Amino acid sequence: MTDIRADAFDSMRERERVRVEEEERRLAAERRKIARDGPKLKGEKLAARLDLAWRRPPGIIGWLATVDHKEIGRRYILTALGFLALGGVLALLMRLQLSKPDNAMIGAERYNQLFTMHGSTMMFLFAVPVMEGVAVYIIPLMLGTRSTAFPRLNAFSYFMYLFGGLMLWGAFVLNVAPDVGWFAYTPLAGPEFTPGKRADVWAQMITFTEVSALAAAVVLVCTILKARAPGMTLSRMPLFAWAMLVQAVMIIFAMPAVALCSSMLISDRTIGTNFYNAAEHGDALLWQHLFWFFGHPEVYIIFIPATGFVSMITETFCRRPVFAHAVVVLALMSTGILAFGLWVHHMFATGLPRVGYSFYTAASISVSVPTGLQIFCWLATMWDGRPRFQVPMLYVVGFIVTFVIGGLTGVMVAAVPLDLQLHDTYFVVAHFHYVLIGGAVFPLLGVLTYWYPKITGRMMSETLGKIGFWMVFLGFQLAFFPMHWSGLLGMPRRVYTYPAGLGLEVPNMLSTVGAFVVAAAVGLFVINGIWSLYRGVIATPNPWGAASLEWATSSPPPVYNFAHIPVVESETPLWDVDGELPVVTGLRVDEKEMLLTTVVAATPDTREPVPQATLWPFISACAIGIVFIASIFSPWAIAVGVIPSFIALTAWFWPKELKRTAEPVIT
Amino acid sequence: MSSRFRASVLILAAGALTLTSCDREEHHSRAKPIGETVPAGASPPTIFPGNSTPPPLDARAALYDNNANAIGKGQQLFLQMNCVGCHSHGGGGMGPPLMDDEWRYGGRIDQIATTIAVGRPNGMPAWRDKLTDDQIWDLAAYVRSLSGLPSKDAASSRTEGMSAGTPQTLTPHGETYNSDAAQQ
Amino acid sequence: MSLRWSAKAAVLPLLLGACQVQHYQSDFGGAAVEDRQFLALFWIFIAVCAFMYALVIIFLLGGIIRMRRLDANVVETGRHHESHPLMRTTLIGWTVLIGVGLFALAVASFVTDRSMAKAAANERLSVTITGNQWWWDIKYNAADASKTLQTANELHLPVGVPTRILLDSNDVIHSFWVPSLAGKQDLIPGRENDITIVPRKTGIFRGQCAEFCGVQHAHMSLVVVVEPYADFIKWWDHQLQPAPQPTTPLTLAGYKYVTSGPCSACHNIGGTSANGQIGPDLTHLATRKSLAAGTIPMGEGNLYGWVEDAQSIKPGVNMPTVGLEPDQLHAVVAYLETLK
Amino acid sequence: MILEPRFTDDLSDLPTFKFGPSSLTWWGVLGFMVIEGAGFGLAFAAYFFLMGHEQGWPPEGRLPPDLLAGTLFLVIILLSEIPNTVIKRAAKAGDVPTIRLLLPLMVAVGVVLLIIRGFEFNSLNCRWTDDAYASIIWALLLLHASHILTDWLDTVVLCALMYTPVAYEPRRWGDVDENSMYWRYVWMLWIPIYLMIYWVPRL
Repeated sequence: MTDIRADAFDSMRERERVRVEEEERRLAAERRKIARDGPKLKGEKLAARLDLAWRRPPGIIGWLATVDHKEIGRRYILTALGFLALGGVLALLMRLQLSKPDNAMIGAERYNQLFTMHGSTMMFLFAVPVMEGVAVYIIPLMLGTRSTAFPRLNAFSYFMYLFGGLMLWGAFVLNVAPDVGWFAYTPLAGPEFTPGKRADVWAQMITFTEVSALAAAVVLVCTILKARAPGMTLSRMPLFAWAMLVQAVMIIFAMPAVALCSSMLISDRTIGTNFYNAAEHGDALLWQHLFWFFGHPEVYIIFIPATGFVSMITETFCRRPVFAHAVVVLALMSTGILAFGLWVHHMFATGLPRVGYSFYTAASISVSVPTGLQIFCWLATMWDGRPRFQVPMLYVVGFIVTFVIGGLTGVMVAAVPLDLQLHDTYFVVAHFHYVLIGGAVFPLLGVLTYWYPKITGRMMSETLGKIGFWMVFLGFQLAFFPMHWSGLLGMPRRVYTYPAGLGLEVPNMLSTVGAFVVAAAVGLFVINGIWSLYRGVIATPNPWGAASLEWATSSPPPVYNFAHIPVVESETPLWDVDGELPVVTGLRVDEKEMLLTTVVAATPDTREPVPQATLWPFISACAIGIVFIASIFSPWAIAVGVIPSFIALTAWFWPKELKRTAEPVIT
Repeated sequence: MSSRFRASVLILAAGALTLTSCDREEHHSRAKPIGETVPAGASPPTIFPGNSTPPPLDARAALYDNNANAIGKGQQLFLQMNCVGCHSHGGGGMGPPLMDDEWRYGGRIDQIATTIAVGRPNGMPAWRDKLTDDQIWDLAAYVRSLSGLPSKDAASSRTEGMSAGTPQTLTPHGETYNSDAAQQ
Repeated sequence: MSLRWSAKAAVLPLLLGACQVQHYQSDFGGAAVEDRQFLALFWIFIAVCAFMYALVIIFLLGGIIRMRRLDANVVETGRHHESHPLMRTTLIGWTVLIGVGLFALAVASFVTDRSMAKAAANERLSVTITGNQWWWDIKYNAADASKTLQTANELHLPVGVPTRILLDSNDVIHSFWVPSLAGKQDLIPGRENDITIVPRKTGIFRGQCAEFCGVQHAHMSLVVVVEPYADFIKWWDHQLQPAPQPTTPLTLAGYKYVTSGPCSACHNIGGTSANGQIGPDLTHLATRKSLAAGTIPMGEGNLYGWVEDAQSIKPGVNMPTVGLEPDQLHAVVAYLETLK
Repeated sequence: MILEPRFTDDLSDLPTFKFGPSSLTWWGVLGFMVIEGAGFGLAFAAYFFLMGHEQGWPPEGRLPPDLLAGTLFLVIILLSEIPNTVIKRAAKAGDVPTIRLLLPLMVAVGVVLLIIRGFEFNSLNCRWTDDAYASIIWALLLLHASHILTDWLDTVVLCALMYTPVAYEPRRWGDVDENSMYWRYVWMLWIPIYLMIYWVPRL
């Protein structure tokens, strides 16, 4: 009996095998007929066919369904600059309230909401996303490829970020804004001392922005490791790509810490767990350890891309590659690793054992060595090159003058005896604005001017740019240098007012004036951006005469970035190419396809189909967003919400038509 | 460019639609207290026989009922004024349980406030002299949240102190988990 | 470039000259061993950092000044892959310089830390400060229980005597910080922190809570009075006495109202029936220099304002608006002023 | 003035899919495994941080979780590695019939495990509101339960996909291969969690 069933089984397998072989032969024949780019198909004809294959459907549906990294990058940057403006307005209101002692312009509760929203907006809704946005736009162009890896995940990441920002600012409008600080220390942020939903809204905003940042980090790591142009070995990779690789890996290790502790805070506040309840064996310091384990790498996650910006601007405007490329790369990596070992310097006043503190003093001081080396390499590049002080280079000089002051005050607050006096005073407020505005916003303004022609096809105005630089530079010094002084005079942070007679009147008034000058300068930058969109000089593909690959394609680049994938033979490709750009050919023309290369040597490895535009990332972001918002009010929202989210994610993964094609296509 | 412009106008319009500010989170530390809860001397009409309509709700009910900050302050006062001594954490003991929905003297917030202010027979002290109206109404808001009358999400899930119920892990298997009132 | 330097140079003296440095609440007070050692270390760090900053600016200016020359290693001259022969050695020199400089600073910081701990070794006075939302509960611990003193918002310290302050909190995290005396330490519920201060200069100083603790974090300050040892003992013994009995009919009416009304639910007045433990101790309220945790100076007008309507001075404070009639208010304030 | 292209070589015969680090989704799955690993690592750190405060762990008088359900879960999930390895090898070899045979088995194993997990929550002998010990144990078990659930849902979708003609595409074998790699990661994580929940309180 068994053998009949056995051979029935064999014959069934036999028939299956024959059917599969016959289908293989049919597909192989079809494969030979696919049109590919190359010497036979190039120039205008190739451009038209590639544009047809890569273009997304028009209209609102297309806008929501796009997976083009350039469109998503532009959206990230514009949304982040919008939140910068909103956060800046909050800063101006705070400065008005603090302009004179015992001011009654803004009440205590409203002021606490203002500084919490200012901190959270700047750190979570502006700084990290704008660096992600610039990277998502520029990295594929700089690496000489046609798209990021996982473009749908990229679109999903933007929508999660947008919904997180809208939820936080929606809550602000509905008078449910968090008022416990961007750090939300328990037990103040705990269920007893912040009743209602304020701290839950903050914690859910963290969940949104952290999911978005992690998704974007995975996209960037995979793009940088797998999608570089052939020949671009790791040692020939531009410094901005190195900076984004280090930043993305830091996000992958740092963001889960804040995800875990904010989820634990929400569960403490809604279902009554006791993680941070000292009376029930919990510990208020557990929150501080987990938050700052994320908190300190977070500020390096914001700063390291800025070092990438400075390296690219310095290279182009000094007309030579950055001095000691390997030293800068090693400095980036060691900053990234050291950043995880020094979070306790935020907790010097919490009474942990003093010997442990001296370890963290040493670690915090040592993390400034790699950054000091990078500063040396930039200065050496200027010394050895012929610097042209156009607007981006001015911002680099402004960065060096400002950031080094911030770095040195950072070394000062790393020492325990000094930090016990300076911690949580306006001295620290001055320190971190020097390293964040000086260290990240100045390079960002410089690099937005630098890559503006590539993104929009027009140059920003040089005169408006120079005026804007001097205003933001001098306004910044006027606004934040006096804060060192008010901090030393005993003004603690997060106070909505201060008594007269402590000598704080003059520094605070100067800071307020300076803040308005900085606001005017940022306004001028935005006007310059909008005006140049219509009136700016038409940009050539390489207006600055730069070396990296993003300047090898037109401004603004076509949907498919490069007609043929370029080949890289040196660190500074466009400077070492004698008139003709070496390229490889053979990618499909009728469907979206990109080239994957090996991780270290970047030799061509496989041809990867690029997903079509699809609405599912947007729909999944909506479904998961609703689950996050509803889970503020009841934990059952998670149990119920898993179903629609699972359906949306499955539909995202499920191929549109279930038949085999000559070469795989992701629809 | 145009579709992006249209999208941004749409978003701006939605943002501008500022809904009425949610008053559940309103801090209202008023300077002047609103008038007396109960005119001195008059006993509150706590029982409404069949057809007579209940008196209109006091003006302050809207400020305190289901207001997260009032409930939070009430929770702290409940511990500070040692209401726990008789009512324990709402499970009842010498005093009646407050978590159930039987209210001898009325379950509306103004009735509970009156009960706290004038006291009740069988041992409920009069707090009118010891607590101000503000505090009495905060306590009343918290007591109502104990029985979950207003929406659950305005009340906080726990205090920063010892948790009220006995840990389940101390009760051997099989016995149902119940509040410590039954334990005593 | 010169414009940038002159602007920067103009701003600095304007700042320093404009405000005379008060020693009442500032890191430059130097009224205790800890703050003096802070200042010493602070100036060492400022000196080393200024030197390093000068080096960076000189290097930067060098790069800017040389921008015009023609024989640079740039793309235009085809030598962009070469670099100045001395640059490598300068890099190594720079690294060594940074390493040595930072190592020296780390050692200086460690030495200062150890000497602070040594100076505060044998404390002879123990005080327990418990943080509450927006005021300080101060308890002087003594060997025999009858001598322990409970007061609030005003800390008296004997000059020259190392005092160990134990820090705890009843609600959220606060931070005890008197800049003229010493660095800050957090008051964390469920943790026993401590700080030791060795005052060297007598005088009145002001401290402020330095960890965000809620709506009125800005008004949670305290007055610290450093006085000679004899005066301190006289102050302590006086504070131990119960509150003086009211004599005039007005203060008697005030006494009656305070002990029977809502005040007694939260406040404790030694020697009377008012023994609430929730609010600050008022036994010798009139001897203190400030009201509402250092927010307003002690005075009859301020007493009227605070008792009548605390919310308008410190909105959101836990002291409720009692709603006194004018005559009751006069009586209560008259009685409070007798609590010397 | 875009530079004229100089054609070097033609890549039209490059494969469209390779197993292992050559495939993009392999790096994507690795990225998410590292993210979850960082999250679990910090949850373990929180567990030992809270444990560091106590004289006894669990706090005095608390009963540690019952062993039965957890150990049963461990045994079954370790046994499930056998079909998992067979599926992984079949995926590498492109043997679709074997994959179609064993994936439903993995789905069934997933269902059994989820049911046992329900009993585990019941055998913890504590409610998450009792104290920090109970909260962190419930958190660890819930995190791993969500880990099992997401991978089980992924296996269900993959199993459905393998029953369509698309199953003969090499990319789909890569998906099956990575799903098996992820399943290995799931039970590797269960071992430290199992020890922390069931055995550390008994030390």
